Amino acid sequence: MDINTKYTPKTWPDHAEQVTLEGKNKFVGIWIFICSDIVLFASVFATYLALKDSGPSGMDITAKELFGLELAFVMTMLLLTSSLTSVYAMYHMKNFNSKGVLIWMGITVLLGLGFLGLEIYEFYEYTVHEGFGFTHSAFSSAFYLLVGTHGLHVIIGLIWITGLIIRNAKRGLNLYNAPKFFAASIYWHFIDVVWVFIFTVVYLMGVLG
Amino acid sequence: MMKGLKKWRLFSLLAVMTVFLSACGEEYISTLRPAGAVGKEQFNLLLFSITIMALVVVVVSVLYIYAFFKFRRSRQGEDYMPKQVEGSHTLEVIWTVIPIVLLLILAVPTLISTYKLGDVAAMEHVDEDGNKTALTVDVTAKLYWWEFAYPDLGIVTAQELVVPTGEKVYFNLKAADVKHSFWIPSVGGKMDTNVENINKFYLVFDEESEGLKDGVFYGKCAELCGPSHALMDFKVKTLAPEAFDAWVASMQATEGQIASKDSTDLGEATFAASCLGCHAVSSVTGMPAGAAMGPNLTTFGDRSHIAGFLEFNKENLVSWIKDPEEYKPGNLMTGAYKVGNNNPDELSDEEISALADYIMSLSVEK
Amino acid sequence: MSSVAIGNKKGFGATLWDYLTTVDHKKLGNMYFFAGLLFFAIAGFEALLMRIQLMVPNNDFVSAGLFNELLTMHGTTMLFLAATPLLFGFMNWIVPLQIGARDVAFPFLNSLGFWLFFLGAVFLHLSFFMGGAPDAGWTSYASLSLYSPGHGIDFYVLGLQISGAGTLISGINFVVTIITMRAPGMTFMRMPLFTWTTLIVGALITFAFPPLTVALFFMLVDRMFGANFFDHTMGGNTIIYEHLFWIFGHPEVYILILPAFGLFSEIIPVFARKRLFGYSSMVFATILIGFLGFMVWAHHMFATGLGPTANAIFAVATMAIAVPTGMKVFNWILTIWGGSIKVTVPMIYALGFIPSFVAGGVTGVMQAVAPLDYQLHDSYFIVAHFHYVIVGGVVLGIFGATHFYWPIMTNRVLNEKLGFLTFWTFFIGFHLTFFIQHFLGLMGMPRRVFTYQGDQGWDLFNFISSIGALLMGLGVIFLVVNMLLSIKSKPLNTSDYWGDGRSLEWALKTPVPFYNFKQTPLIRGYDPYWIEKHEGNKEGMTYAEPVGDIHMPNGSILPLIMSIGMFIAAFGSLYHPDGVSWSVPVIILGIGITVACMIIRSFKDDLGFTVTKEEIIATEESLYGKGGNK
Amino acid sequence: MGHDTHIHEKSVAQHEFDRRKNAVEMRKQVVNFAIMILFTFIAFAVVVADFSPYFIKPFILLLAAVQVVLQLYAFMHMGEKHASHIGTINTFVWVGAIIAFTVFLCFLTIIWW
Ligand code: HEA
Ligand code: HEA
Ligand code: HEC
Ligand code: CUA
Ligand SMILES: [Cu+2]
Repeated sequence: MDINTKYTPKTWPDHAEQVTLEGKNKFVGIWIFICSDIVLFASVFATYLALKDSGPSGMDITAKELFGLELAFVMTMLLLTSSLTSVYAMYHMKNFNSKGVLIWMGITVLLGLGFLGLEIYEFYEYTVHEGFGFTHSAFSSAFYLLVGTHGLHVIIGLIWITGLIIRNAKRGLNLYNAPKFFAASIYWHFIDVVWVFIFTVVYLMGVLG
Repeated sequence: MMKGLKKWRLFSLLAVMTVFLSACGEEYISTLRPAGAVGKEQFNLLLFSITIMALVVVVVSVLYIYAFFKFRRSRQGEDYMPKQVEGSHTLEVIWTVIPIVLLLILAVPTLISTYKLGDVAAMEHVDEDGNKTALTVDVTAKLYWWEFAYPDLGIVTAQELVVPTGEKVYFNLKAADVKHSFWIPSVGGKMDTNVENINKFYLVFDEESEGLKDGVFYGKCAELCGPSHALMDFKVKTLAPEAFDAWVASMQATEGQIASKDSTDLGEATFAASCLGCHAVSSVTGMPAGAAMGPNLTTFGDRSHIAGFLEFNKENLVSWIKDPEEYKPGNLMTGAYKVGNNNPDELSDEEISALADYIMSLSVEK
Repeated sequence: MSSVAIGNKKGFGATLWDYLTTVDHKKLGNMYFFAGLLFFAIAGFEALLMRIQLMVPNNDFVSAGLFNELLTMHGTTMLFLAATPLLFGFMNWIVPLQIGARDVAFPFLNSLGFWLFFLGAVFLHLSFFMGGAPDAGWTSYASLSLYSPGHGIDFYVLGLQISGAGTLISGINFVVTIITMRAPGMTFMRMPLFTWTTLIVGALITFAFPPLTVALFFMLVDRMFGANFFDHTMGGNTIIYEHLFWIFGHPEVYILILPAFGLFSEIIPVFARKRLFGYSSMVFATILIGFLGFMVWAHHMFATGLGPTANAIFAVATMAIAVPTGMKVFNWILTIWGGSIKVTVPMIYALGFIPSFVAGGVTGVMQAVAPLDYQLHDSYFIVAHFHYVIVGGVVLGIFGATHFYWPIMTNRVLNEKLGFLTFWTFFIGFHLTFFIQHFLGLMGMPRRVFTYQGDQGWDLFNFISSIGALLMGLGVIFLVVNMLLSIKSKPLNTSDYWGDGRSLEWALKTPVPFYNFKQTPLIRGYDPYWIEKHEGNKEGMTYAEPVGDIHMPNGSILPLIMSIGMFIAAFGSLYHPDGVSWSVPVIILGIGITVACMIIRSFKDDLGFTVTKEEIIATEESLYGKGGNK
Repeated sequence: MGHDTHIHEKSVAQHEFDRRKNAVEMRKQVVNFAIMILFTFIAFAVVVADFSPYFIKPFILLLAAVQVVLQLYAFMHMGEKHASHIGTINTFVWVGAIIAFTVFLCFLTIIWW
């Protein structure tokens, strides 16, 4: 594959991200990685459920009292929307519109940053104002580790996508970077998938008690 | 006819296996010479499964040795080109179905026994007066020693479990520091003592331990728990029900027994000064199970071993008190007091000798 | 870039640099193999020390604390740092050849995987010199490992975390390679069994390592950053650790045994000169074993007190695994049935494997009988079981495959006489060591004891067992001598060394050029090379393309530097609980190095290089003389 | 590796057709997105509305499951037949999901006290 080949919208192949062997490898590779991440999150989730509300004798903070829904709702909306914007980016990639890819990826990053900001704010509130720090109890450790692992994925995703944007801002689309954008977008969707479970299991079911 | 023959083979195999296996090991520690209903049931499962497994191994080996000798290249000729067969559905089905059948046969007693041995409902049964009908022992495993409390009898002992024969004895198992596992090989299988919950199970002791080599069954810690895991042994004394009741009565009678600082006995006085903080000399302590810092020494004179594994004599006891670390690395008695002949706050040789005499005299049986 | 420097001798510095930067699957295969061998010797040596200590009752050859360290390091090293890398060595070497690929899917990650594994392993072993090795057993159960003072457990957690990341990366890499890079015509159902087992093992690694990562990470934050996952006074629960560990741990044992099954499935047909019997059922059984492997973890926890329902379910699920395994055993026997068996060194390993493994497998089924396992658990019976399956299965597989693939890997051959001598010493030693341990267990001897009192009826058997272990050590020494002698011997420059090769790798002439096949072969059926041979194809293979330019990946030093970054970060967090001021900066520095490498990597397009047709022809001639590979 | 890409110029008609196809597909994605948002709303709403937990818990879990399947098959293209090796990928994902689910279920039922 030649990185210098210049494409036009007309010569740009369908499924540009998968026409080269490297592209196929990236595509399959990111999926297998996601499979392993599924089990990773399952383990952390299972631990969270086992340790929910448990702490030293006399612990007074429970999920029911701790969690609010407003913030979780806003965060969910931000992340869901960012999923859609990255689909838009992929749409523009299909049409060989590299500007569109960059812009929509950029919006995705902004939404992701918003999500991350709210998450940090939430952690700050819990730690400082509620006295619910990481070492407070088994429950707090499990909570921060579960949500934090997701947050870490968000951070990695943001760095990755930002890197791609900076790196490819000037060179347009080609068969070398198309798979990279595509893999990053799949990864980003996966982050959203995990969040769907987090808001359901941690926040919604937490509020139910 | 065929069936009869097979059965006959199975039984003779079983018989040979029984004879062979039960010749193995010492009576007071071997799982192959079970001395209680639970152990017997597990031994029977062992025989049963080992028979099936022997059958499998024999069949595989015969097939394989036959194939190997028959189809050597030296016999087939250097240029012989075997037929390249792909497989055979009939054979596939046979060697899928037969193992499944064997495993189903094995699964039935497995399931029955699992539920049977896991059934501790009787622990909660009470008679008309509200007294528990079954004997329960609270076992607390601690770094390298065992505490046995009898909550319904109000007594505590350590290192040597005393139980009556002929009835189900129920156990509440718990660890005070790290995880251990409670195992009396010749009486029945083990169960872990966890730190966060209480495990329950039962054992049955059918034989009196009187006639055994040291007069006791051997118990082991079966979960790695630190440097002295290998030495975290305990002993089990099984008594006929009347003897057990007598033992309980004399244990209960030690209520209020205490070592006094003002005693004329140097051993007792030293003990009261240096040791009483951790070691009780009364079996009725009123402490919650697992709270004691060191083994209860009320029955020390009746022990067969020191610290669970050392031969019981004064020499060993003196050396133990002088330097427990030497015997059980990492134990929690080390460093709790000072040994030496210089300062008044150090235990001198004379004091230690007196101490040894004193604690060896503690007994409920003599 | 396209250096055709093969043939002309390189200086030491250049060779070293080559190995530090290589992404070639064959060189990485060598590196995995020799690193694995090194750790096998270390761990085996630790085993010998343990056996010497246990030779007689009340021995004081090693202290209690040291024994626990040896025990832990023996188990950990053998499983993670010896057996796994040795198998990875074969996977790296053979799988791309078997499927006709030029390299693996992600050569850069392949190298990263190796370096992470290796530096994690080195980190773990540094513990011996830096205040004590881990001492809570290879399982490192939470209550004891939280209690354990010093840094031993921290070394364990961090070392395994790093090398585990390497293993995970390599596992995913193999999966992708096998999915996307098979030569034209190589459908899934034409893949050789070793490739199949590698695929399934890759999947097992993909699914099993995350729970280990999570468990170790919980342990890490508990010990180093004050979290409370396993501290029961703070609401934590140590049983979670046990579950997570075994959700990983049980698949791990199949990660070890499945490749060995694959290797034997390659060896047996060659020396029986007969197609593998029941290929499709072998594939099916492999998949089934892999899948069921995830449903049985609690059989290691029968004595934990999960209650009869859990024990019953897991007991039955465990027994089920005997069925697919049995299918495999019978298929192997039926492969030699009606064949023409030549007893070579690889074959004798295969022949020794069958009864040994079956004996180990059936004791596994006995342990699956939950009520019986209350007696067997944590006794020497378990030690006997798993050494029977591991040594009798995995180690015999590795040794057999070493002899089998040595001609491809080194272009030399191992001495046959010495090979047989190795086999018999090791094999007899193995049965002597471990058969008798079944009885020790039944006679009430717990495992993981640093000593035992005399007169419990165990003295003689322990003595015999230790003698056996010494014999095994002798066997290993013979093997090492054989390898050293062989390296000095004359190159073979041949193909199909054993004469009855069936799968693709035997079509290649040795030494294998760095691009493997100069033309991608066309696969026309199962056992492609056998097919071509028996249709009288003089070319060796039918090819899918004319000789043309070959595109190959560039080497890179970055994987090594990235791994060093993780290594440095690990030191920072190791000393974090000591409250030293430099710990956090060092963590940041280490991670910074790694991230910087990633940024460099992503900001420099790595397009690989092209080997032109002329260069290929020149290489072939320098390797095989005029005419090249014919 | 490598020489598997040659440049192929589409006809105008083909090009126009592909663009339209992409646009239609994108509209479908927007609909999918709307459904997800709707589901999220419903999930939050039933919790806020304080129905019986016996109803809410399974219900919101179901909503979550549907959302996830939508994400996987719509946004992440798991349903696209011509994507490379998608069958194998599907197998892997579902096996992963089954394993994850088993772990989950066991922790919630038989192995926990
Ligand atoms: C390569 C490694 C390997 C392999 C392949 C196996 C295979 C099996 N193992 Fe083993 N096992 C270990 C490595 C391995 N194990 C290790 C390391 C431990 C200890 C960990 C620790 O605590 O440190 C362990 C512990 C262990 C335990 C826990 C014991 C305890 O601690 O209490 C159990 C319990 O069920 C078990 C069962 C099995 C079973 C049923 C199989 C089956 O897969 C075996 C199947 C094979 C056969 C059965 C033989 C061939 C079949 C036939 C010929 C068909 C006919 C057979 C029948 C009808 C029976 N193993
Ligand atoms: C791959 C796995 C594997 C392998 C191959 C082995 C191989 C061996 N193992 Fe090990 N073993 C385990 C995995 C393995 N083991 C595990 C997981 C445990 C449990 C740990 C725990 O409880 O936490 C264990 C525990 C264990 C115990 C139980 C300890 C205890 O519970 O107290 C014993 C005791 O006999 C033992 C012995 C041996 C012996 C004698 C060998 C022999 O086969 C070793 C043969 C090899 C050699 C002897 C090497 C010889 C090399 C040299 C002498 C140097 C050569 C010189 C040069 C290269 C120049 N092992
Ligand atoms: C820190 C509290 C502590 C103090 C003080 C202490 N011990 Fe101990 N002792 C222990 C513990 C803990 C053990 C169990 C050690 C083991 O087996 O690991 C023990 C064990 C023993 C045993 C063996 C018990 C048995 O049942 O076999 C004897 C005897 C003993 N101590 C005597 C003494 C004497 C005498 C003194 C005073 C000089 C003393 N101890 C002071 C904690 C203490
Ligand atoms: Cu207590 Cu081992
Ligand atoms: Cu297992």
